[in-house]
Amino acid sequence: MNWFNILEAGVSVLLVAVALAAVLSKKLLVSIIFLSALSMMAVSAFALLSAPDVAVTEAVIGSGLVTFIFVASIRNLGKAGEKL
Amino acid sequence: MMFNPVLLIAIPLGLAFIAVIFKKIQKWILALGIIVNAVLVFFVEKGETAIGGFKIPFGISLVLDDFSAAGVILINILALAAIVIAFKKAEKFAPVILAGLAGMNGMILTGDLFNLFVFMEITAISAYILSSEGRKPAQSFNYLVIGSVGSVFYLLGLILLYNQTGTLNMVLMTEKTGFLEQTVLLLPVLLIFVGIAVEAKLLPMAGWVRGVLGNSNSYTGVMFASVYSSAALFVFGRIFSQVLVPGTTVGIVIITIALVTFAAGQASAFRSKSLRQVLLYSSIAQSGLAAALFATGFVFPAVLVVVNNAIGKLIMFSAAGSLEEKYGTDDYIGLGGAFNKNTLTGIAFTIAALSLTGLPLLFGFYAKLNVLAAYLNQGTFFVPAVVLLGTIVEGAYFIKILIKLWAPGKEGEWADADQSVGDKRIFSYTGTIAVILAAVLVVLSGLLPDTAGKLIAPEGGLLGDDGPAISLLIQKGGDQ
Amino acid sequence: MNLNLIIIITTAVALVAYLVSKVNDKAGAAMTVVGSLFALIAVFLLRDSIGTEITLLYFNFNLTVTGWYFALVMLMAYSMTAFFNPFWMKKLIYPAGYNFLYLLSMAGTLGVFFAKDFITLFVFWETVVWSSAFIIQMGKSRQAAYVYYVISAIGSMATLFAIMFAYGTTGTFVINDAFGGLAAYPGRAIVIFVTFIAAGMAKIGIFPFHVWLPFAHGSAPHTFSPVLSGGLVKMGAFVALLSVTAFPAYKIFGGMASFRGIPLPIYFMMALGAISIVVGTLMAIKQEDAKKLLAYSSVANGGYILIGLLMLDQVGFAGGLMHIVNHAVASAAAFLSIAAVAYRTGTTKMSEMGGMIHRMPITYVVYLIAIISMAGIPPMGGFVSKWLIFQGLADKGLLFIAATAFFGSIGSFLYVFRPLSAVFLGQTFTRDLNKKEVGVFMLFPMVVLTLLSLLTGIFPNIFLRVVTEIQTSLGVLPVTLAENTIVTNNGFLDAFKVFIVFGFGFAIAFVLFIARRKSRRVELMDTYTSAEFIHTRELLHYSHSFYAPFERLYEKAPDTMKLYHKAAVKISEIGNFAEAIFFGIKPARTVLLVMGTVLIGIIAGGVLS
Amino acid sequence: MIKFASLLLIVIGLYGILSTRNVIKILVGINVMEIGINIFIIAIGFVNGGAAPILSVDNPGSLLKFVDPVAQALVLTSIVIGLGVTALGLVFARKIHKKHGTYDLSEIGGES
Repeated sequence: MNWFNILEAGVSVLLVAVALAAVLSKKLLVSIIFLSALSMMAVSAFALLSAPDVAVTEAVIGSGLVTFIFVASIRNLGKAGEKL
Repeated sequence: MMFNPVLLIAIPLGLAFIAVIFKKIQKWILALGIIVNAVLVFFVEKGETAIGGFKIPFGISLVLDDFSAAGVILINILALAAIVIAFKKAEKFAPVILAGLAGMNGMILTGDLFNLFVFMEITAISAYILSSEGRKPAQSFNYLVIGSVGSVFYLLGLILLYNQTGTLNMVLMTEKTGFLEQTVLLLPVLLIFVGIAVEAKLLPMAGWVRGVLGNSNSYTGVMFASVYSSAALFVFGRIFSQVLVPGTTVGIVIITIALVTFAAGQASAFRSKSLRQVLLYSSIAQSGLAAALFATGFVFPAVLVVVNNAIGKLIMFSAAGSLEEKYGTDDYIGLGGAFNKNTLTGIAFTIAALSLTGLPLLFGFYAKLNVLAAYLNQGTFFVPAVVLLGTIVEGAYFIKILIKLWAPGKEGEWADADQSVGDKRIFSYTGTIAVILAAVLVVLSGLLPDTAGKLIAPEGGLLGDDGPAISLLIQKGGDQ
Repeated sequence: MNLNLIIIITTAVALVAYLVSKVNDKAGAAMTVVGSLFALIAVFLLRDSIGTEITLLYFNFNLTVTGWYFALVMLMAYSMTAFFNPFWMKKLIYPAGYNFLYLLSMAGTLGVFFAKDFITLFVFWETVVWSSAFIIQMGKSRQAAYVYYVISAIGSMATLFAIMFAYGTTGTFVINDAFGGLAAYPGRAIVIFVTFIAAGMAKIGIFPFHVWLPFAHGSAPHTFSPVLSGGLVKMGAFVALLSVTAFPAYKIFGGMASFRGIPLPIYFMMALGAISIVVGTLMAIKQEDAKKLLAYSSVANGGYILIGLLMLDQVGFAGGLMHIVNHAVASAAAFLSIAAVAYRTGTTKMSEMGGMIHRMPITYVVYLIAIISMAGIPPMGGFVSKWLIFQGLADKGLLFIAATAFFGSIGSFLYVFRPLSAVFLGQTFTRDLNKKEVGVFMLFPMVVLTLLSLLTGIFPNIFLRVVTEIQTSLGVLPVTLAENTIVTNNGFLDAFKVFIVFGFGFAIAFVLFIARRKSRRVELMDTYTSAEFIHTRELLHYSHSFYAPFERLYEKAPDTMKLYHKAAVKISEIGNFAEAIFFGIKPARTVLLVMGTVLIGIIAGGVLS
Repeated sequence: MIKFASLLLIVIGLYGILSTRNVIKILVGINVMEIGINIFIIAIGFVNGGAAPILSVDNPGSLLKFVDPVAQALVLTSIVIGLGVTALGLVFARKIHKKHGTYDLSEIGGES
């Protein structure tokens, strides 16, 4: 049991937890925020697995751009769009 | 003078970007790109071409052998024909179409499994965008979801294989998977199968077809039914007859799925009342047949089936889409006598339908004969029986449509031209000419199967093993 | 002139006829006459080159005497019917297409009869099937063309399977070699025999494939029904012939269980032929439409032909071959005469006509002689061939089949005379009083066919000599012919003497008829109805439901058509199921399917390995 | 460990697609799947104790243990493609909303 394993276990648990939250949450916006969080967890997973360039890309595209377009597309929908 | 096959991908891709910038002249760029590609495809150099300065197998390579040559020629010519038939419908999608063409050429030519994934995604995205022309966004969305799931599955299968073999190059993959056990191969092969099945319209992934092709117009229908699906089937053939040759276990699973696709498609087409729906289910059935052939290793018959289906569906889908535009319905019962004033188009449509059914004197018969001969020579009786039963059903629904479209009139009275739905022209003159040319091609290749067979599979080529043998046999009346 | 040229020229004439018809449809129809007569004469002249082989594109032809015989019968039906074509152009939706397909299908039949290999046979066969399907749809029923095509397709696909199976077994497409080599595989041979003969059975209209005949013959354009019944049906007979000769059925099945010397597979087919005789006869009795009635009689006669051919012996086989000519001539003549009547009256329903003998006497005689031949009454040809078939059956002691054949003969008396009495005899409808006999151009083929009918009856040996040649070429003991006499084990037949006797009888009857011509004339529908007012006018026609008491005996009999209906419904149900399960338009469905497929695939893979 | 977590992510994504009729949430499910497969690819290519496959002053030669560079190249491409598909999916979602006034596929009914 070294630091790597502990980190790995932690990241894994978080990944699954955040993904479940993203999929199960009732509100669209919450779901998207959890997706963004999942993306951040993926960034840390990539960093952990010695893939710094992938991590950077994922940070920019995954948690940045994807979240942005998601939010942008539901932004002007008001309450109607927020129900499941 | 021979050109580098990279041009087949680079030219349309480059023109696609230019078309995005110069929106005003995009239709001319589209025409230029498609025509240049259709000409260029006959002058590309055979063999393996490395891209980006890496040595094969470390870099990405393009492989232009007989198989992929047949594929790119078919795809580019079909793309040209589709544009000629319905240029008005196509011009606003210029960048999308060009990118899609680049993607399809890449799919067929590439020698690398991951590269294949990239090209497949480019093609798929262009297909998603084209499908939005049907004005049924929910169906396009459905298509996109299925495609995305498929691509994730493909990637998963790919990476599992990579983990086992350490390579993504097709040739090396073939060598290395030869040492693997069938049970190990089963999961990745199934996953890859599912991934390719989306565009190839094979069963677990054929859910999008009804929504998208059922709402296609005279251009998109042709693109989905004959261009995209032929490209996907060629990829299917490349992978399942050369790269991941399925052994007994994997083979039985895949062939069963393909045959279920065939049967389900034919039965569904039989019950459909809408012209485009009949055609789309028939396309699914034909894809199933081609896939079964590829997975068994009968490459040449499978290519014949693909080509036959592509040309037939080119004519039929463009006519069906156009009929829907002109008459506002594609319920064939409501289109009685539509060919009455469109005799030439009607003849082309009839030839296409008869060829798909495999009637003699047409190319489809030659295809059907090769299919049956391949299986019966191998000693398999079950599959030919299924194919022939399917053919009866296929003939039944096609003849029903043909009769309806040709001969209006109440039951019990003589067929009467006055009872037809009207005399709107289905195609413009160029469209009619294109369709007639395609039909003439079907007839000519049916009369001279030997020549047609050699065009598709030059002797001594990749397909040579079970290739032109049967056409030569026909020639000699079976004297060996 | 060789066969290639004949086929190429007729096809070319077909194309020219298409183009000419676009300008003037009557001229185009005249080209069908020219084209078919040319083919008839040219094929007749091929007699000298029998035994030669010739190749066209990838088709290989072998000129056999059998093929020559069949081709002449076929071309006779085509060329005689062609004389009617110009008069029907107005009624056709696609006159040009009709003329083209008429000649194309004719060229196709030539290829079938002279095929040396299976590919040639099948290609031409299917060409005939689809080109005639497109002609039939121009007639009174779209459903007819559909049923015709589907039933034909069932037969054709079965035959294709047999062809490819034989190819897979023996490695050749040449008919004689491919079938000849099957002796070593008796198991496969049964499958091949049964599937190969299917196309022939479907075409002749043998039970359970007979459903298309009443539809197609009854509803096709009046100018195509004679070809269908007189000609195209005989293509099926040709395939049946191949399945006992080229496919040496008796040799291959020789060691198997047999019934009175007939191997069971062959006996089974003969039994189907017997059933067709019964079904055809019973159904013909029921019909109210003259063309449908004749169509069912074709079913029954197809049964005779099949039984005769399958016997492959000295007498019965000769009878089968002879019956091909007789039935072709007679049914073509009968259909043509009905067409002539329909040309004048515009209907083929028996209850809408009457007394046409006064208006169209020659047509009446044509029909009379045709049905006498069809019913197998001396002195016409039909009697000779049926007599031969009976002799063959009696020789072998095939009592059940002989009984049905006998039943068919009696039954045919019942039905063939109904159109005669309903259409031609009785009083003329006022509506039809101004109708005239059809023109010379239409009378010519009818008279020629009638004379042929007489010729086959009075001098059958002219035709039987060719039959003996066929028998010799197939290695069968030929039927014994003396000077104008046919000799069999059980007796002999001098057709000319029979003709003299019957002719004498006819003459006496005619004299009596002339002498006592004193019947009271009333209007046709002036029928005694017990003071009951009948609203439906056609019920007053005396020939309506003529055999109602007899029909009641079998009105509950199952309808074969329902079987096909059920099959179609089943396929539709499977289609509905597939659409609901596999082709749903919601993404979740597909995702579930994918997961299911992968899961099942893996489980199946685990089980298999 | 992280391999299994990433495979679990794919399953969660599939569940997400199956459990909802809302188009946006279906897209979220697809994104979860894609993240899962990306991590899985990297995890497959990972060599314990390996360095990032980048040549620099610190790791000058091939003597060092690298993690698989091919896998990382794949993931880079895959991320970009995923973005494109998501964007297109959102466009379709907007079109659905515009046409039917809802994101809920079950409310749209049988549009075929």
